[in-house]
Amino acid sequence: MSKVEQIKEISGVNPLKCMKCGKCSASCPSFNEMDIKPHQFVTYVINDDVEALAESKSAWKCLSCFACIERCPRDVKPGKLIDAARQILIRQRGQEGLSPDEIPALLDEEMPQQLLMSAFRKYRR
Amino acid sequence: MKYSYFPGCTLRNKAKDLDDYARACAEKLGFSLEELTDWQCCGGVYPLGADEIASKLPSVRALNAAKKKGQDLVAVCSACYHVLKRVNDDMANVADIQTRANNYMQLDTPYTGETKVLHYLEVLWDVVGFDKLKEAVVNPLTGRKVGAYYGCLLLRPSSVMAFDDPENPTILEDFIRALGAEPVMYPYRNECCGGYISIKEQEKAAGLCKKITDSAEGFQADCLVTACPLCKYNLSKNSNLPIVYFTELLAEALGIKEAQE
Amino acid sequence: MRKIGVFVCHCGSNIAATVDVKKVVELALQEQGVVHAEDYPYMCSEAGQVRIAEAIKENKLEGIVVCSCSPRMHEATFRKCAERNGLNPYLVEIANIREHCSWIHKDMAEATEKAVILMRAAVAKVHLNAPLQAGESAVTKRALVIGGGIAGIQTAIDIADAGYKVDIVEKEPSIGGRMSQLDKTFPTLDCSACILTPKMVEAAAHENITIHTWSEVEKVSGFVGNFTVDIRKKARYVDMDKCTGCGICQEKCPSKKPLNEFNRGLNTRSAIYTPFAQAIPNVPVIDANACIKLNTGKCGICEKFCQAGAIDYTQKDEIITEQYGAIVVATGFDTIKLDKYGEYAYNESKDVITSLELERIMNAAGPTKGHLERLSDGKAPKEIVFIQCVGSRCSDDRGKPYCSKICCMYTAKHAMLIRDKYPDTNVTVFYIDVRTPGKNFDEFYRRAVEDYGVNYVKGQVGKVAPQPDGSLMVHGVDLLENKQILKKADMVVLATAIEPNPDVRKIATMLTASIDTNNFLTEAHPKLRPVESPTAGVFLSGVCQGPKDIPETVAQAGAAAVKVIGLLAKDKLKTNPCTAKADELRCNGCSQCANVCPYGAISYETRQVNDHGIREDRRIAVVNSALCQGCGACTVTCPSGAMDLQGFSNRQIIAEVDAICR
Amino acid sequence: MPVTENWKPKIVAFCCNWCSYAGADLAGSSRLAYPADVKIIKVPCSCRVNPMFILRAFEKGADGVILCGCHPGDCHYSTGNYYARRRMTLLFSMLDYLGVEEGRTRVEWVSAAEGVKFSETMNSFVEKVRALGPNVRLGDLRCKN
Repeated sequence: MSKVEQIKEISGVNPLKCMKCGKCSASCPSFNEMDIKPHQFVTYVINDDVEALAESKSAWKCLSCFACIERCPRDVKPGKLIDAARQILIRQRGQEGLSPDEIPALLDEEMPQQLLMSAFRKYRR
Repeated sequence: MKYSYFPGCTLRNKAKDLDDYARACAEKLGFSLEELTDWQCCGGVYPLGADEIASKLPSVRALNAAKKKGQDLVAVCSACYHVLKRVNDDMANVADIQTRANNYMQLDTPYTGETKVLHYLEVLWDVVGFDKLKEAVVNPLTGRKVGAYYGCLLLRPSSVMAFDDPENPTILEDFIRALGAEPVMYPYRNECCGGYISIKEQEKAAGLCKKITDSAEGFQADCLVTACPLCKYNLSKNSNLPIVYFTELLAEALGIKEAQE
Repeated sequence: MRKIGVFVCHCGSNIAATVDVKKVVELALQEQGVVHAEDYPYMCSEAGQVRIAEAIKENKLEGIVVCSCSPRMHEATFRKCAERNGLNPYLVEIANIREHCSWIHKDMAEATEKAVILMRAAVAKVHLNAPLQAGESAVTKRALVIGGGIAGIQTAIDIADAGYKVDIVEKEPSIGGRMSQLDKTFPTLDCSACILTPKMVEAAAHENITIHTWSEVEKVSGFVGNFTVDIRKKARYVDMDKCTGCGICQEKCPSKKPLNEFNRGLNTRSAIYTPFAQAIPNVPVIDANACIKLNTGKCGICEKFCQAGAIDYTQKDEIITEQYGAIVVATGFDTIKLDKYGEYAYNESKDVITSLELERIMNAAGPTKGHLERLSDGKAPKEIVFIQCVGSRCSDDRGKPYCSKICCMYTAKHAMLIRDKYPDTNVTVFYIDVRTPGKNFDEFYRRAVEDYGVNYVKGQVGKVAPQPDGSLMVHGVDLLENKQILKKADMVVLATAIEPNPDVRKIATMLTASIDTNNFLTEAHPKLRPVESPTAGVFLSGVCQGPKDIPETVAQAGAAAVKVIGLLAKDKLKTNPCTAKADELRCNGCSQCANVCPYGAISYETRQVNDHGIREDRRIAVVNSALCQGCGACTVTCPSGAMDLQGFSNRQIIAEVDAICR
Repeated sequence: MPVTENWKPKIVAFCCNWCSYAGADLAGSSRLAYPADVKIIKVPCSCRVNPMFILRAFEKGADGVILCGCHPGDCHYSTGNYYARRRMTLLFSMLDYLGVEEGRTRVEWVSAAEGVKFSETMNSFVEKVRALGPNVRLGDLRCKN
């Protein structure tokens, strides 16, 4: 299965439903940190441009706040596509977004367990 | 009324307040939370991928345990509530996940989403009733201007969460009003605080939190209430505005907080 | 054994590419009674029909089967062809091998096999078809138009000008509809009232037009040419004949709380009111919910001040019954509710408004007397943001899947008018696409951009956030610059999707006219019969059929009128001969058929019958073929199997079943 | 009858002229495929379908029979589909009693605008009948060659 097919399968999203209105990008709190913007992400999947998606930082910038999923008028769910791309990255060894050695330096006194759990889920297998 | 209770990892230590007050207030309001005996962490985030089964199993176990007890399952933490409710929806409506999860679990009878997942606030709203809650208040928070901070996880995606209007929710405002305080409406109460990103990108989270707290302060809020330990952590770290758990506010109004202190 | 001819159409390649037509012909010739079979590229063409004609004559055919497109498309064509050539038109059957076969199957062997079976079923049926004669029914030379907006008014005027009587039924106190609420019209910017009012006056003054305002259609029965309609004339509490329209009652009325519907609820009106100054008729109505006198018995101020003595608190709703030959639906549209679009803060901020509300604000008779001001604080907005496609083009459950069609143009109009009148006000339009197909439409939009400096941004808005200082923070995106935009605005205008008037569902049900999933009325054919409903005698005018602007609405209104005139010009209509018929030997007069008949077409008479030599008087069901519409409910209900439906008899349907299961 | 791999069910679909037949036409013009096993018989209204027709179809070897009409409230003749619904409820319970599986019969409301629904309905119905295999209950031996 091609990477794009995998992304479609994991996300369960049909990117062809997109009408390119940009409401996802207008709603995205991480827009400025993303090199490939949410609405572009959909187009990249349509165009089968996996290399660009793999090199992009965007997969690590999505906060899973679901604002794009909530507001998308076409039920495209860009957030699910981005998360699927992230899944494909972390399923390849050496591609994780966080290594265990980094963690001690990041901890602080008040940090809730929930943050560590969530971060592990988002950054690693 | 007895409910199965899923406290979640954070409520066991860093957010002990959230948990203690929730239980104490429940007793005072006439319902009780029976903690599931061997719950496992929900994972903090809902696994979005259609093929992620293993990471959904802890939630399925909790849901099935509640089903066996014949009770609704209550969570206080927004993230636990979010994950449990969405996994439950998958188990009820997504045939592939349902089959594969049940294959793993090897239960006597398959679990197909029978348990009702409730947030503590929903119990207050639907079962206790905010009018009854108002009557139970001994220490009304008169004069306090409280902003509700919903964040993402309680509300979105509304098609599954069905918690409140995803853009203009009112349940926390009604709750604040029932406690005698004045709710402060501000537009960013459902915008993201940054969530897990704060582990690696503090500045990013700081920017998002500032937008939220500035807006709340602009509308004259004295403090914000939240149901999520991670939201509380992010917001507190990046603002001087007091951020409190909704259960703490509840305990204060019910006169439990002083008693415990 | 009847002599049957089978004609297999290629429909170009539509059928022949998937169905082996030669094979169908070959196997048709093996069917009982089939003496002739042939295929041809276009059976419906002149040349195709000539072949049918020749075959009928040469082979003395007593029935024909055409294997072609849906009978909804060309059954009438082939029936006429048969009739011209001396064959009763009801001895024609269509096997639908296009829509039901070649278009949905890919495998040729499979499609051919199915086509053959459909052909066999049609052959089996046509052997049993009876030659039927269409009856005749008279046409009531009067039309009903439901809805008194520009669509209804134009249709009524056109029918009336042709010399036929027309009644308009309008549920509001005045005719005029949505167009009367508009300030200016695109692309010419002429004032809406200035071009509409003369039409309203013309309709009111026309000797052939009767207008029932404050009235609703209550019940419809009958059929094409002969509809009977009950109209509820709601109590107005004002005598239409006595009232002079002086307006003093409205001035003096102490109940001033009700929201003014005409101004989209942006201000209030009195309990006795005419919706707008140019209302027709210029006779007020009393809002019974708000009237102090009607609710408490006290007050009576309007009566006291009315010099004409026109106020009548004792009026009751009245039902009138009228006969019509044709009915035109012109029920128009409303904007969708925005409760599900919380991100735009429509319910949270008074300064977030719909475009229709902006029309009222811009209108001199509106809540702000035509001054562009914020409804929250009365200040003049300096920064206005328009958001397009709010609720249009959505595939989620919040909005509508269709394009509302008018929004791009009216937004350009609003933007241009604002920039013209208030040059220091900035206007930004967030759009997905700008759709301007129409005469002088794109030129109009370009003028907004080039001459008036309206800032068009390709992208959508994710959120409108009311700020502590009363402004609105618009969180949008510019897709061409690929950056998020934060724009502080004083007013946000939402190009809200339009939807058919919610009442249309009720009306369509009464008329048994079909309606689509978006509540738009369905046309008899989407291209070739766009102003007719599939229900004979029911016609469509304006937005009830689909989104339209004013010129299109007026054009369609005229087209609907032409169709009505064509119907009313006939003295007699051919009736459907596929009606029910009772076998007098089997009928036992039990009345069960009459109980299920929706048309009251079945009555009973006592008649002498000859039952195998025994003569006796029996009570027997008789079907009035002018009233029977041929549904067949009675045929299944009949316990003795006496009732049968001509054209769809038990034997015919069983023959089809047998052929399919063979 | 042994189920062979090439076995194809015989399915009769009664469609009312105003809604469902038009819905089937729309499925066709939208090129929405469904199995060729389905053969449509046009009736003016779903209420024209005599339970006898359905028994006849099973007797003659049909493996499934589906009746499609206008949505409740939308019947061209106002009330026909209500009669059809009541009659079919009775008939289907009797067929069930006779051992004709529930999945072999179905009533579905399909409007003229629901080409997608028509196609989806036929696909799911055929799938169900295929899973049930050939109908052996009411087949009249006299009808076999």
